[in-house]
Amino acid sequence: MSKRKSPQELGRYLKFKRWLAGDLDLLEDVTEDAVPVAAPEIADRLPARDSALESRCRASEEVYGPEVWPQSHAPGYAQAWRDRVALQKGAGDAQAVLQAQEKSLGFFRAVYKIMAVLLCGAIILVFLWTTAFLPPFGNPDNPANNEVPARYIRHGVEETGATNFVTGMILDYRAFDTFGESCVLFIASCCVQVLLRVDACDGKSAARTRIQQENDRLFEPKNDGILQQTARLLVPLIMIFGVYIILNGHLSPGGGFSGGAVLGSGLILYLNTFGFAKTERFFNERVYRRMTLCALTFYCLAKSYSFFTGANHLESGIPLGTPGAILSSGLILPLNICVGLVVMGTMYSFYTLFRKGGM
Amino acid sequence: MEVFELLLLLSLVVCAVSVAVIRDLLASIIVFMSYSLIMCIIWILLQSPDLAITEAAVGAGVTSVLFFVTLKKIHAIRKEDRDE
Amino acid sequence: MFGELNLNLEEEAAMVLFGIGFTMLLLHRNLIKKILGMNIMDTAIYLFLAAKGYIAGRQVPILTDGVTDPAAYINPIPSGLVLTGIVVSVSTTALMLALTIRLYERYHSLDLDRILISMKQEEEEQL
Amino acid sequence: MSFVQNFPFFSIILAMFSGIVSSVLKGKKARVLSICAIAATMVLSAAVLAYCAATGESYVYWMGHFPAPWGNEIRAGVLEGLTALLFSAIMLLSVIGGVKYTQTDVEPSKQNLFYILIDLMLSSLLALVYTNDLFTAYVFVEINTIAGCGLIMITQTGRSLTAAIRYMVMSSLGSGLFLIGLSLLYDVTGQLLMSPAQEAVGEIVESGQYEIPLLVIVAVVSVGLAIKSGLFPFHYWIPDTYGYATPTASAILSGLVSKGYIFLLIKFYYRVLSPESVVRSHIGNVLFLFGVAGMMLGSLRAIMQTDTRKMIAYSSVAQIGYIYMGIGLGTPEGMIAAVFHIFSHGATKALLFLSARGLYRVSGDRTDFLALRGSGYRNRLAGVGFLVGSLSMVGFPMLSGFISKLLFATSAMASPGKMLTTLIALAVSTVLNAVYFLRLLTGLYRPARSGAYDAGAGPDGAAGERVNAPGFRVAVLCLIAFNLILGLFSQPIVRAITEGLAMFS
Repeated sequence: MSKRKSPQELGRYLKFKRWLAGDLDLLEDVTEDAVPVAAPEIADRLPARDSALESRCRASEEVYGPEVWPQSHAPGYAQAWRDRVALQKGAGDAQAVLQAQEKSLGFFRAVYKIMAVLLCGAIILVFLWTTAFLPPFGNPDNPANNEVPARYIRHGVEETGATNFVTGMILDYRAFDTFGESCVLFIASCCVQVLLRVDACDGKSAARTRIQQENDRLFEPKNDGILQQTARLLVPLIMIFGVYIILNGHLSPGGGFSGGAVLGSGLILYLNTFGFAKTERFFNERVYRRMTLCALTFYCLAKSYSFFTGANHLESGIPLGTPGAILSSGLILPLNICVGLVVMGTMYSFYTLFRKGGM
Repeated sequence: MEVFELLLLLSLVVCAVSVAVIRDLLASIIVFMSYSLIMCIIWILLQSPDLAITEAAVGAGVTSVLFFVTLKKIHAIRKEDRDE
Repeated sequence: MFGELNLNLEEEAAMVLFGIGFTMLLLHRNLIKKILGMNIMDTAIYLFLAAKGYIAGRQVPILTDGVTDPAAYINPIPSGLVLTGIVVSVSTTALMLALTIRLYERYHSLDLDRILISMKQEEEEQL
Repeated sequence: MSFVQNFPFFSIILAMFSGIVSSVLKGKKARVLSICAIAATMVLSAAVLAYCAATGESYVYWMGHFPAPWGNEIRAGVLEGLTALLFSAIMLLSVIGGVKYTQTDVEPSKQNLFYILIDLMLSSLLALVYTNDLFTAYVFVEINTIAGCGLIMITQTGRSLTAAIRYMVMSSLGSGLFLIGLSLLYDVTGQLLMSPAQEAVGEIVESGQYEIPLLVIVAVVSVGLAIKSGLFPFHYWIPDTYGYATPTASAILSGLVSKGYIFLLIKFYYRVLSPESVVRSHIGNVLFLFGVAGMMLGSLRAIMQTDTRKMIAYSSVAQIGYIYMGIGLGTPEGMIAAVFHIFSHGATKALLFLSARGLYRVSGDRTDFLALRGSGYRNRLAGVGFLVGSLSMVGFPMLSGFISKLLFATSAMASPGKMLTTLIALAVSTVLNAVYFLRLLTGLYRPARSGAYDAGAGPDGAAGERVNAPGFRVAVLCLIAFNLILGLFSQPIVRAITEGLAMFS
């Protein structure tokens, strides 16, 4: 059961995986595999391999690109590495093997490239072919322009009170979808909390807390004057814009989701300029949790009431108001505010969880 | 107008292809941001301002911020490895 | 047969983008690129839907001057669907990015295959 | 309108609401709330089933003030009620049975998040079962996917994190295909609700106008949902995903989540297209082929494993293959067999995953066959549970697996073109199942070679019975009983499925 894979096997496995996923820059890995296989005596003459360092180098290569990696972090090791590759290339046996491997790799690469392009091309062709048979673009007689949108437009204002037909549709006619969508956001934020929230209640996570906080110093603002002045000017504007979008969701383009995202970005800007200490004075985890709970509970109860009355053919008794006024359209305005709060909190919590694993 | 639309759609495809082939992650995220903004303009041309506003706030704004913070986090982890 | 083909740029661009995004999500080995590919794929579908809702020469679906004639506005349904879809895709993106951070913390790589290989090695060392 | 008709809606909202409230509760309270909510859902679904069976017809329920083509709708009938009942029962038993393991596997401060995921998973499954609206189905498919991902990675080990990212990648591909299928369908029919869409599709088929788009839609939606449920060529994420999660999560993922997508696919075939047009599009033949291939290759891979977790997970691949084979037969009998197998496999897999974990516990948390040797004596209840589950998988008479194999065989008789293939596939796969399950079973009841493995036994040493928490005992016993009921009294259930499928169209 615990049979360890030999280097050769691992190499083959590696190559196969690469082939499956199609790596395009495998050269240095090939030489790495080739060392123990082809020229053990050469490998013996070199400094011991430092696998941890290698993995770090590889990691930086992924982030920064291949050119910078060794020189910047580990010049000595990089030199040794280069020597090893050079030595190996000098050795006759090793080179033959290397060439063979490169050749086979070249084959794999070509196969992969062809596969990717073929797949992409096949999908595109199939769908292009399909679109060619679809109803024409921009034609008012298409099947999609039937009695459904006609009613949304003709009776939308009197039935929902919203002058923005899209808002009226998603928050009244098809409100169940939208409720599901808020739940998608809620559950995604729960999953991100599972992954990234750091709770200092046992030893293992205490160590992670320390690491996270050290990391976070990199993000903390350095009291940048220009940034702070700009933010003083921009943050109120962004916030007011966000609130405007939410409150006018039933009258003009926008609504809870877009407004909430704008508010969330405003908060993120404030956080990045002035730091956690100031932000936590008015927005911390407790506020966030309560806000989300209240907003979602209200949403859930209000919509349940509306669904229940609708299905049992009862009057909902919620006044719709004058179309066009801010205080109109029944439940749509409060629901938009709820959604806006949830989205704002969720976006902000995503950001802080990503940054330091907690709010 | 037609030419403008054609240009926008072409740049959309160019952006998507370059997101796929650019090796530098930061650059590809920035290209993706511009992809979202072009998409916004197209949606305005298609008479859907609701979508444009949401895409500008969510797609080009929050999603990109999340990508950036992820990248920064990854750099931080890497730096820590180096210091140890 | 080809005479009645309907050629429209928006729809075709959407399909091309869908293909690119799908291939990136399936075959790119870098996790961040995969997630970008997923976003491209989703926006492509939304572009397709938005193009399907458009009707030539009509207005934004917001009541103007009290006109409630369906012939004055474009179809509001695709817009509503896309709004829902955008939120769904931002949630999925956040979740996948969080997973990426955790995987990078643990395996110091963004390459899914390298992650799988180092996971297997780690387990074999444990046994 | 009778009050009972509100129950499907109540059960969805109840599960969702308990998830929302759990976000501020501590782990223990969240668990109690979650168990109560699932139990309440079960009762409500039973009432719906009884109501529909009594009236003999299905009904639609407006989600709002507007009727069919304008507002959202859900729909309940005998099959929906039955599925909701069985799903919530299996979920309840898996949650109760895995309580102890959840406590050890999940970080203490994140227990409540686990139960939020369970609650929302339940609500999304119910919504998928009841929905009469395609776009609602898409939204809840996404909730299901994200909750599933959360359940996989809740243990936060390296293995589960990689499994989660692979699962997310494959699921996003599936969702993308499903969504583009919906968009195309909306474009050619102009409807999002299932009943008006069906009429529109009927007209289109008659006029023969959008033949090619319709074919692409059927293909794309089927492939999307097949990817998400892990049909054979797209199955590579399954073993890690199912094998390495906490037992409650494994049972739910393997028993219910993939079945939810299959149920949606069946609903799509019956409620949006008509079964005849599916047969005509030949997509059924493709599903049949892949189903048969999945049965064979899944079983073969399971034979090659030496790790119990992976073996059970690969056997899931094979069982999903059975279900798609039934769908692919393209006859009503095949569909009945497939639906019955959804239930039977859900119950059996939950039992297997739970009792397997009980066996690992007395074997020092090792999972390979060698370590499990003799563990049937060390933990008798888990041993019996595993025995019953394995025998049911193999198709031992009196157990649920036997009935589903019988149904598959009889339905094969009705479709002459595929009869031989189906029968041979069934026979070969039964033999293969027997090989790998019996190999493990004989190991379980063979004394361990030396005292080495006893030393690694659970905290109570060899005192097997005391190792099991009361919840675990109740759950395993109930699941065994459940298997026996499905096996012995299958007639009413098969009749209900037949009736329910008839109500679909």
